[in-house]
Amino acid sequence: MSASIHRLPAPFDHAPIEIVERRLPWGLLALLGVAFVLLPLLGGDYWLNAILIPFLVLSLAGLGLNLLTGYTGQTSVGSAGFMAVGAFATYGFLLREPGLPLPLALVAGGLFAAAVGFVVGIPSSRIKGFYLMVTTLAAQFFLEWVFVKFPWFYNHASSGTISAPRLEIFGHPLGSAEGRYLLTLGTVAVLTWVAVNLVRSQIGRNWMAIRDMDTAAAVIGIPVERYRRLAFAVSSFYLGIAGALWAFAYLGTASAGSFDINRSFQILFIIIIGGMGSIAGSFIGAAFISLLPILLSHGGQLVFGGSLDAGQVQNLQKVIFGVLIIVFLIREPEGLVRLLAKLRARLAVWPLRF
Amino acid sequence: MQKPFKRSLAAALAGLAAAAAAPQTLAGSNEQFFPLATYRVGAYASSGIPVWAGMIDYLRYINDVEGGINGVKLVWQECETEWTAEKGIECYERFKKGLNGAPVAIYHPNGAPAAYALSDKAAADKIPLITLGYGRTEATDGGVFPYNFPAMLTFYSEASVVINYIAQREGGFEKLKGKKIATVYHDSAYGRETQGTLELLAKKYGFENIQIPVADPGNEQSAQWRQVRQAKPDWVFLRTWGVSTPVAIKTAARFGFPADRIIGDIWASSNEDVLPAGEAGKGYLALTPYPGGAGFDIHKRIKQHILDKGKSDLKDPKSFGSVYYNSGLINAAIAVEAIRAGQKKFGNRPLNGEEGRWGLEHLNIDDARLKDIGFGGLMQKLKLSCSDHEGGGAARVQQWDGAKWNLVTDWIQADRKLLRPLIDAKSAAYAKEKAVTPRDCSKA
Amino acid sequence: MTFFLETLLGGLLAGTMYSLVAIGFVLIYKASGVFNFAQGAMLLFAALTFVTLHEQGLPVVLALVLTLAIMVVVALIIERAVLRPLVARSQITLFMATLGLSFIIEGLAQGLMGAEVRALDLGIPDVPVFLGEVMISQFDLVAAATAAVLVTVLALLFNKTRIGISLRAVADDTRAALSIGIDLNRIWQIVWAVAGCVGLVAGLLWGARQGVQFSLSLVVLKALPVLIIGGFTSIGGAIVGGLIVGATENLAEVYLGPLIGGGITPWFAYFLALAFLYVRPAGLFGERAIERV
Amino acid sequence: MSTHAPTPGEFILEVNNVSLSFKGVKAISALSFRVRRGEICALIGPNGAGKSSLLNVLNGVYRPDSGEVVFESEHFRRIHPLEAARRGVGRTFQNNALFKKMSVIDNVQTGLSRHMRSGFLEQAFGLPRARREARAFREQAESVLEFLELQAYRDVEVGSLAYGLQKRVELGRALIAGPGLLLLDEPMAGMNADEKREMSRFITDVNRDLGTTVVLIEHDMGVVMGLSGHVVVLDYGRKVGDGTPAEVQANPDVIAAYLGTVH
Repeated sequence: MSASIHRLPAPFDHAPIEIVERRLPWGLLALLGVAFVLLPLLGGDYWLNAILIPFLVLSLAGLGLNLLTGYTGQTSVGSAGFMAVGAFATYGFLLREPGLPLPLALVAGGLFAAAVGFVVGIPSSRIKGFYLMVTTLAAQFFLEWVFVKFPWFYNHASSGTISAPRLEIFGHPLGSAEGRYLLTLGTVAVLTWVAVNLVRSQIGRNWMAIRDMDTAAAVIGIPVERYRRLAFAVSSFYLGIAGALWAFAYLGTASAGSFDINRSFQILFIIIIGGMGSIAGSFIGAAFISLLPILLSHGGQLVFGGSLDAGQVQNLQKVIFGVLIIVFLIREPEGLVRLLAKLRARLAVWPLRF
Repeated sequence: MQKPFKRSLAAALAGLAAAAAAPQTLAGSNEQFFPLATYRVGAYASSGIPVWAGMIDYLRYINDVEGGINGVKLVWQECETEWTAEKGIECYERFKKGLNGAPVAIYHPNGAPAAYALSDKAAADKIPLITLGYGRTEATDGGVFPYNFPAMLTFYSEASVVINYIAQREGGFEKLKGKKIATVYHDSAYGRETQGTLELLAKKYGFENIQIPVADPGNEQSAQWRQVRQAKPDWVFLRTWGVSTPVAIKTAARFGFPADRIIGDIWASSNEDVLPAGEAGKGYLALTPYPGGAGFDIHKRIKQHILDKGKSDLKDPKSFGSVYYNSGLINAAIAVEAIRAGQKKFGNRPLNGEEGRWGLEHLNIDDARLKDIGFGGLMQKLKLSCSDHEGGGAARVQQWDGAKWNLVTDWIQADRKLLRPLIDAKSAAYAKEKAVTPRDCSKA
Repeated sequence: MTFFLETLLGGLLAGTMYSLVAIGFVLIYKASGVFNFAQGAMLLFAALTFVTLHEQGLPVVLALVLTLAIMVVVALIIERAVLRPLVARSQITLFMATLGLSFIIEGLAQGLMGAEVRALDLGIPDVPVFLGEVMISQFDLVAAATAAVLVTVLALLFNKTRIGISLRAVADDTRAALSIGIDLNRIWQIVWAVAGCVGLVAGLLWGARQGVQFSLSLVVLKALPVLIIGGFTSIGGAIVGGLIVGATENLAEVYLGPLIGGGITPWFAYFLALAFLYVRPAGLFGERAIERV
Repeated sequence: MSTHAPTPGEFILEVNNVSLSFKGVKAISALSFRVRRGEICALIGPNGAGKSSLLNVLNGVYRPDSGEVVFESEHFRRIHPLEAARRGVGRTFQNNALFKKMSVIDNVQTGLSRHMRSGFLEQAFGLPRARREARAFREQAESVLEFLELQAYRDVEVGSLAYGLQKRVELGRALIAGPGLLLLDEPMAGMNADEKREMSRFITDVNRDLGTTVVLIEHDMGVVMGLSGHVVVLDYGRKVGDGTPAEVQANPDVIAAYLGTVH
């Protein structure tokens, strides 16, 4: 049949694509340069440990959830559960396979999370939308319970916590703030690149098709159930690796409690605020959600000094978050990323440009 | 796609540069910085709030009345952790470099998650952590954990104290044989920490050791207490935390289990734990290293110099002398005394973390000293060393009469020799897993 | 055998506490198709307001009335500021909005009235009574009775009054209801107000049991499986769902728990809910929506 | 009513007394008809005659209560939508079922899913084969866009397009997979005369150039008569007429049942 398609007139120009592909790298390279070279040099412990590393990990988690929710349209509030799987699995591999290099352990952990995600995704063929969310909630609680309950997962430490084994890649120790930062950044960079490939591929298009209208997707020959489950698996893979990084590159230790329901909500907010169905949105949302609290409490300290009741700042913060979420849902359902795009559009027509 | 991301990141970084500038240090001041990682919001805020009041009031008292520690004034700043590890780390990173040149000698993580998350970081930064009544029990072994101080009472000792108290009540250890002791615990790292100890003690004394978990948050416990009722234990050791404590006490009453046969642990021993239980809490027993009550010497002093002068951090004066308020006092006092000890070696100046640790490891608060600082009866003798980061290991049992706590025993000492092997085994395992070579404490 | 009976009975009674929370959800879901995650926060807010007012020295009745008034105002604000702008958006969007809402309410509640735990004594004797061998908690009996009264009142409200009838009309077919001139916004206001009052009742009972503090808002997580089982659109379902969850949860913890380590209550109810979802995707009493191409 | 005996393979599609009902309400009752390979067959009939339901049965969105569908001389009790697509049944919907948040070209490309050969990892890591395939897909989409004169809108979000254009995009999405049988549900609904003329041109081109068999639902008798060589008339789920436009128009039942009631 495709032969007959070729009887149709030859392709029109695909200039737009060419432009897109030619334009992208520069901004990207500059960004990566700053991230990989400048920040480690100028950063300092506080920045790396307390701001950049968590920001990157949350971005990765947001990215993972975005693949599931933003691109495939299946809301999940079980993200933290999958993060936990990744963290504990990676720990297990490093502990019981001492020879295993860190990157492989991370991937293995991710795959493990992916498998769990796949299983959780199985009902998605029968249960839809809001009810599916309940499945993920159940998974969240169940996984939390598992990692509290069975000491094997945390090597029978009576504290129930797992702590980072020596982080090193092929002999280079990554214990320092810079090391852990670079490990995180590297992982996030690679996985982001993969995600971009995916969402621009046929697979990505199929996901979005299912999101926008699943019946039609089936009618034009997209195996809806399989792609739904695939989305669950991929998303969980990302979340799993994010979880491992959260535990080892950021906290340095973790227990089931580090991955509770609130973390799941936090990640959901990241993509609501940042932008559903947008890679960049995940990063923007993460930046926002991890920076706002710090800015607020710093601000609080600067303004009120020691006399300030930190609790009130926190309450205020909660309110601000809540308001923002609602405002975004009402005014800009596509999140900050869309907002910024509009801003750019405005700047583009700004007289000074011409 | 990347464009907006870059843009916003740039903006965010710019915005932060200003904020992050705040804790930068300028050297050479004669002040000692006390970072306060607090939790005033979230599920556990209600237990936290009095603690900070106690700490701040004591620090203020040291400044105003004693003119600081040998002339070194104390400064402090708060940072909200919501009892979470990540915010705890953020606060620690913000504080560890000190405040305007005033160095950090001792850090209170205030919260188990943060304590675990910080234990390695702190060792790397050479800042000692005091985790009074929480944190890694095996950190008692200062050889492996040079910068962790689970001072005064670890969960192991706590369990031992409870058994010793029960033996006391039953009239001797031999009477324990065949008794049933049920532990109702918050199903978490904290809750399970005593299981090994109780097993050991159960073997040693021949009582039946029943473990019943309560899942977080634990606001519905009929199932658990129905199990208790079925098992008909002689005593219940209650190791809950936050809301699960009052619910436990109430539910126990609903199932007709007498409150005076329940012994709460450190984290189930405060006014905030029993007040919500109302009537049901009458007769409830609890062990504590920092008994409640405003009758101690230090309270008289603080009342005179701080409260009555309206300088107190307490929002609700009712909780003056509450268990958690007193724990704040004791936490602060230990730090202050450790710095004093350190100053003996390093001179009367602000100390850094390493010097702070030396101070802690040479801390020796005997009865005489307790009397001078007004903590007699409120706080136990405390002698720390390289090989023993716990010291004391005793607690008193108090009973709630519906309005206040009354102490019903003197200090009950834990059977620490018996437990030490457990601790050494765990610290050794940790050393192995993390490939750390223990310090030789005979040289320290 | 007695023990089993006791567990079952106790479980059923404990279940009514869940039902109390669930009813609030059902009301709002029926009228506006919103799964109101903020219900838990409203619970906390209501109880906290009441206790605070009471501590200020107001007599119980006055405090109660005042709190009710406040809850109504809150409902009006929510309807105006959150629901109206989001009308006709997807369920998930609305759900997320209520997530945000719960943040706001919790923040305000604790910011304004403090995070300290407050004792709340309703003067309900909380000592066991015996039916022959079987032991029951008086408190639970009172809670169950309250639930019964509440349901009767609501039933009357919805079956006898004009508001109730127009509410049912809205629930059945929003467009039709609008076409016969029913003011949707007003219905929403009323329903949210009623839900707020139900929240107060539930908040007081739960508060009396565990003290009034932040973790009150966590009971929302208990209500979700109840709703899945009972269906989001049926008050009767909420009751039955609550009973089922309460009973099975207790039986599971007591009989199944010891085998697999106990502490299974947080997720057991959800797994039960999933099982139900598979068999009856719209719950026991929920009306099933037909998918249209 | 076809005048002479069928030769095997002459009919691409046969419907053998298919019945369908929703909650007891009959939508289609014992309906049978056949579609010749390469023809344009129009289903007409008043609203609620069961036309759309029939299309939904044909590509498996609905399961008929009884009867069978024979496609490419294979018998189906119920064909699953996926299966139908895989066998080359294309479909557009009455009120467009496009992927609203995606660009025009992406929408069209989704139609190629069943031709996708490169695996997950290949696409994830952008390996050569996946790249080649992506380029090929894009070119096919480009040529379809050009064929349907949609290049101008290639990167526009479909949701923001005019109704008529959306119909065209949906046609493109069905077309790109190279279907053997194309089911069009009111492809010209809500169009003005010019748009209708354009659309009919596209349909005839598809039918002629690609040899695609078309089954379409249409109300505008003028259009139908001009477009299709074979008309099936439905009324209340029953077939009341089947034949060439001329035959149908002459058929008294049809006049009674349909033309009579036409507005």
